[in-house]
Amino acid sequence: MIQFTEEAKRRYQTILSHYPEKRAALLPVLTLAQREFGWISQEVAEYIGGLMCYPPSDVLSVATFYTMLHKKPAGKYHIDICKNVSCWLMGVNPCVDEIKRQLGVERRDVTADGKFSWDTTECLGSCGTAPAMQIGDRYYENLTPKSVAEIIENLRNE
Amino acid sequence: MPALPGMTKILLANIDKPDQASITKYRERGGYKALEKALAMEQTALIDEVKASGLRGRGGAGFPTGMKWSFVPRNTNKPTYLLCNADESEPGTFKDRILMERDPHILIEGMAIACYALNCHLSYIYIRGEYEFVANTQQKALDEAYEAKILGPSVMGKDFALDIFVHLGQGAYICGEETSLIESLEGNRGYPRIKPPFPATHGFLASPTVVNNVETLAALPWIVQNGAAAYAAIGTEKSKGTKLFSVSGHVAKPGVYEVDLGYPLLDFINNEAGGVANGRKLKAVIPGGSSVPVMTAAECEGVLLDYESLLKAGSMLGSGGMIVLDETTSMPETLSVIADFYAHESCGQCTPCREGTGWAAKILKNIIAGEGKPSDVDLLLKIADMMEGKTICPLADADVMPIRSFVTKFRSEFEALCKS
Amino acid sequence: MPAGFPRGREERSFAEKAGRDARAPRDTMKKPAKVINVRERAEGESSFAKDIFAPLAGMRLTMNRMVDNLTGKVNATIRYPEERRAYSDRFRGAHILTAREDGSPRCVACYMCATACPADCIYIEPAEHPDPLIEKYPARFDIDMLRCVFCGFCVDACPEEAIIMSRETEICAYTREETMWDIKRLMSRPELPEFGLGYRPNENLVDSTVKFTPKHKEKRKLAGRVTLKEDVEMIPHVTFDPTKD
Amino acid sequence: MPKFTLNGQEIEAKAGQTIIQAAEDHGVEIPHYCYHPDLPIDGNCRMCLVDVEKMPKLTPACTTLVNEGMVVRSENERVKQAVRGVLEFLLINHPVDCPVCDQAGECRLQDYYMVYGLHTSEISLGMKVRKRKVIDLGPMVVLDQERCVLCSRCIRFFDHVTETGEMQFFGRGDHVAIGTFQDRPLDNPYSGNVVDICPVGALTSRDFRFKCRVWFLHATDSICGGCSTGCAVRIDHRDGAIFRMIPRRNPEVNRSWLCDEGRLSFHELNKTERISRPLMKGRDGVQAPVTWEEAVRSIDARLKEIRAANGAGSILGFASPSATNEGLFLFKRYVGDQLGATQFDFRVDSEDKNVLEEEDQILRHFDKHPNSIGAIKLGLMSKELGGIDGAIEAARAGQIKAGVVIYFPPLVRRPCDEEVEGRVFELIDVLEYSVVLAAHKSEWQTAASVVLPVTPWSEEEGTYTNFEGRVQFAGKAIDAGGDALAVWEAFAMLLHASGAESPWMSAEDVFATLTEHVPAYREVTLDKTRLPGVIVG
Repeated sequence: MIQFTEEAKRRYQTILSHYPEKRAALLPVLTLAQREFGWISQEVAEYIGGLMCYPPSDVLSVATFYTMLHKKPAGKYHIDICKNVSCWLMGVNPCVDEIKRQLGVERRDVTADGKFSWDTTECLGSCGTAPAMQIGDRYYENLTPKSVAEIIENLRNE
Repeated sequence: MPALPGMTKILLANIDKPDQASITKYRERGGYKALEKALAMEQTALIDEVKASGLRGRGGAGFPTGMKWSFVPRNTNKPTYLLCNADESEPGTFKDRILMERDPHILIEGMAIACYALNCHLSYIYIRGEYEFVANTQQKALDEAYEAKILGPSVMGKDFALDIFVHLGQGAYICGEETSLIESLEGNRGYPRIKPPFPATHGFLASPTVVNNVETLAALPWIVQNGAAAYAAIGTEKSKGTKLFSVSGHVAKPGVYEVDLGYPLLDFINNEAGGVANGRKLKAVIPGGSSVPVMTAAECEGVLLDYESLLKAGSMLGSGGMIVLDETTSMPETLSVIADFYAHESCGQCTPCREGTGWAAKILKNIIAGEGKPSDVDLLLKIADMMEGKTICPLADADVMPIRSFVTKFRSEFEALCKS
Repeated sequence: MPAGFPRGREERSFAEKAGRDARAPRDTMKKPAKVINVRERAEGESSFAKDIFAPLAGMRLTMNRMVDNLTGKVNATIRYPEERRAYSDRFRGAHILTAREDGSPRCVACYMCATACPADCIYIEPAEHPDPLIEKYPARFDIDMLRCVFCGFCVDACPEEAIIMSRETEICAYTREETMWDIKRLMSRPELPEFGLGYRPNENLVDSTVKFTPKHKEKRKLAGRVTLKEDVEMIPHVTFDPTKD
Repeated sequence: MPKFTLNGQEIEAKAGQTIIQAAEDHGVEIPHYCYHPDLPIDGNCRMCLVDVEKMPKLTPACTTLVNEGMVVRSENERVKQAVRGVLEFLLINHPVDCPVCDQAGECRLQDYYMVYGLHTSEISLGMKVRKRKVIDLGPMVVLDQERCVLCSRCIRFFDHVTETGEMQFFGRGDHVAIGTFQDRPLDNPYSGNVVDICPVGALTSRDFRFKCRVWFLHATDSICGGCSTGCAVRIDHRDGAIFRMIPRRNPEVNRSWLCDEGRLSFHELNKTERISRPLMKGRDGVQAPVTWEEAVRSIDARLKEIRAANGAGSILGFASPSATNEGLFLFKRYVGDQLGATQFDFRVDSEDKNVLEEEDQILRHFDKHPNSIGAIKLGLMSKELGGIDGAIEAARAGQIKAGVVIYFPPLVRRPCDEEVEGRVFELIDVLEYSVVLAAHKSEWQTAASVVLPVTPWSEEEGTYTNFEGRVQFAGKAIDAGGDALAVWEAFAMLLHASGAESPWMSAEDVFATLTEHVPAYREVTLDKTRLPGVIVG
């Protein structure tokens, strides 16, 4: 049976305090849960449902609506690379191929060492500095296949 | 960003100054003066001021802000909410990000003014999940503001309580639509609501709610400070004030620029944005984010950057996310990328959008793969007709506009692909 | 009265009753009829030579026929049952239930045939199929061949090409029970090579899956002999692959 | 009362009505999937788009309130075009597997396609979005995600009617699918309703699955015999066999719903063997088949003997709260008026107490007999006896010698039924002479002097009076096998045998006589007992 850590429980309480109604806190709580457990498994959905007194189907339904909540395990570093207009115009496809070559897994799959997973995403809002990708809460912009390789290399060695 | 002569700097005035994000520097440069002034004013007077300024929603729809505010019923027993729409997901748009990243306090000040005008004591900034780092900057700024007693139980010592919280989205373009944003904020799937009832009366938790774009709110301090007349003096007679344009694609100097509304489109591309990159020729421009009709180079001639002029030219100002396409670009592929985006972001609530966006995207994929039938080109237009104006929210229409404009204006390219 | 509905008798004009065009001018009716005297004409045309040779001309045809028959140039009768007439490709004989590639019936027990059947001679008992993509199959599918009127409606109604017809006509049995054909009987048809396929609206689909190959060259071609490959008893078809997504 | 124009005709709508409701009231059907009269409005299917003057876009009729002077068109070319478009969208990813779909024949997709669509599909098979098929959701429901049009009726049902929220949307865009968490079974006493409200073949009944194609079925309007709520139902039957029971809409009783127990209650009728012929104990004390005439004549004679010997007070009339009002009325007529008996009751359990007790807030009542109130109103509950136990006591004490007993076991079985039947057996056993009217062979009849085969619910027409005193008419769906007669027929024969006039040719006649003689029913006519029924004082 999974559980929030004490720290997370405290965080959960503060989140609740921000909203006039409990339901409104569901999305932030799911975000917190993802940070805690890595991804929103059915187990997690059930736990959150129990915590907030909503049916698990309800929680999972919300989770499946938002693309940033992973519905399957993700790597320690999850790479989201933008494939939208501006990034595509500035040549993102070679970078995507480079990522695939570097990690050797298809999108949404996790590398053997569990360190990486990647996915293409829609506009990240850095069209001016396209192509761009996001790892964790960090943006990497003006990508080239070369820079992509370097970034992944650095993360590997961390 | 380089400040260019002849253009009023309202939002980006201090954007490049060193650590503008800190409250001390922000105050040194005249920050929170407007809020003080506003708090001294009558709430209704404040709304009239905004009305007089002719400020229009900068999120895309361009609805007059003052009017939007005046719809909010006064003295109801329900609380009023102000929601700041920072769910900036329109492809080609990244203006709000710059503001929140570099000058977060201008937004806080703007929100505080709006909240005071609307007599609202609880407000949220709905920031898209990808902008987590931006949200952190914004949060830091908020904490500073709380420390400085600018937010909290009494705003700047006045008897007016205000709390502002940051709410992170988790990746859904549709949540940029106001009712969908409200649903999402309530912790549901981001399904747009059917209007009426409008958010102004039944919004967040069925209470009166105003949803404003970051850029709109950020313009408020200047308006309050320098007066509506000064703001109205800028721009054209229907489109007043300045607008942020975020230029991307095949231009030499992509980035965010602030220009007076009514600035010539081509001059803007050629001068401010440094012209088309690598000396190539201009093929087309998507002036206001991916969901507005594309304009051919010829159509851009003599078009001004304001709501009316662009509408007359068959396109829209939208969110000001300008995407420039040079001669080498393949229009079918560009459209396919755009269509994929809408298929991916359709919420799936109502039928025409759910099925139509996906179908169109698949057909375009086929065409690009060279497996398209000649009839597919017309089928695309048919799907566009079937989708348009039949849905709850404008997302389907946002998909229809590029499809129709691309296919009609660059039909030969599509047909060429279909033949092979 | 709906449009196009014939008017009642009493409403018809005299001219119409007489089968004439009511709008035709009167004088065309007044025209005197031309009188032909047949006797005169016959006398004019006849001659002695004609009277002599006409019968001989007749005899010639008879003789030719006799010679042809004696030499076996044409044979009006055939040696049934060793030989059979060629029935039309759309002949409606005994039914065939077609099969999937794995040999299971292609029928999904949708009851369309039973619904269309005017003789009410089809009895179906559906069951749950383990494969969710097939979902439903007939646990029982009986046709009462004595009740069947061979109208072919079942074939028309079938959305799956699961039931088609053969050219088989000889459905004879010693007991009534034998004339109740069940799935097995309807699907595996050793006598099919003898008769060949009959009515099947979607011919190209069905035929594309069947091979017609003569067993061996016969010296004298028997009339209307259709031979199927001996092992072709059931008509396979390819199921749609759902994994393509 | 706003007036508005619909397709050129002036229509008066009720205040607060939407266009679709007003149109429905005036017989204009606007195509729809997500709209349902008993569910909150969602407006997601976009089928009900109509053309309203002074509105730039087409607007959904299910969400738009009728305004005074509104001019609405639901049949012009613009609307038809839109509806055709939406329909085509709904069908592009539909697996058109009607041959194996139980909904075929009553499917909204099929219906509207024949009216509006008739287009040739332009999507290539490879493009179709595939989803999961044949997902088992418990004892009542089978889910097929591919056939779903995502109208969210089922989701709204579980959210707002049962308020359990088992079903939800999952995913986004054209991959949205409905389902339960981890395919958990719907363990919910009302889950069967989602099968009815599903406009397409996405949710089909586990019980009815593959049993019969719907176009072979004949429908009979009836009232559920499962409990004292008296939900309006439609019995679908073919060749003398009931295949399914689905609710009819009665806004004043069951809205559009029916509980699963009631839905499956008809199976109870075929679980045990029927009594095909009247049985009578010979001198050897063995029950042997006789004709109705013989049976009736000897019953009447025997009862009269007993009355002569020990007075009318020694005859007990024990009714069944599952019999129709007509049956009970003639029962009272014969045993009471004709034989002069005073001892009546029907309580095998504490029906009179829990007839009003709700098992849940939605439909079900604890009293599993459809006509307890009817029995009470006909004066079949005597204070001094106080139920079957009192009757047994009286019989033991020898005050009661003979009894006429009707008993139908409840269609919705309860654990206590075994024991109840034990009591009935005891009563019959202690009686010196007992006439039993029953439908099914069972242990408790073995001691009876005479057993008369009568028809149970669904095999005779008549009226039932539900917990709130609402009289409702239930039709006859199928014929009873053997010599079984309706209860009222049996007593009509007995009355005839005992010399009283019995002019009744049908349950209708009996009901007419009933309304004359029972004050409570004076105002009621048979037409009034059809939907929504009429409440009697």
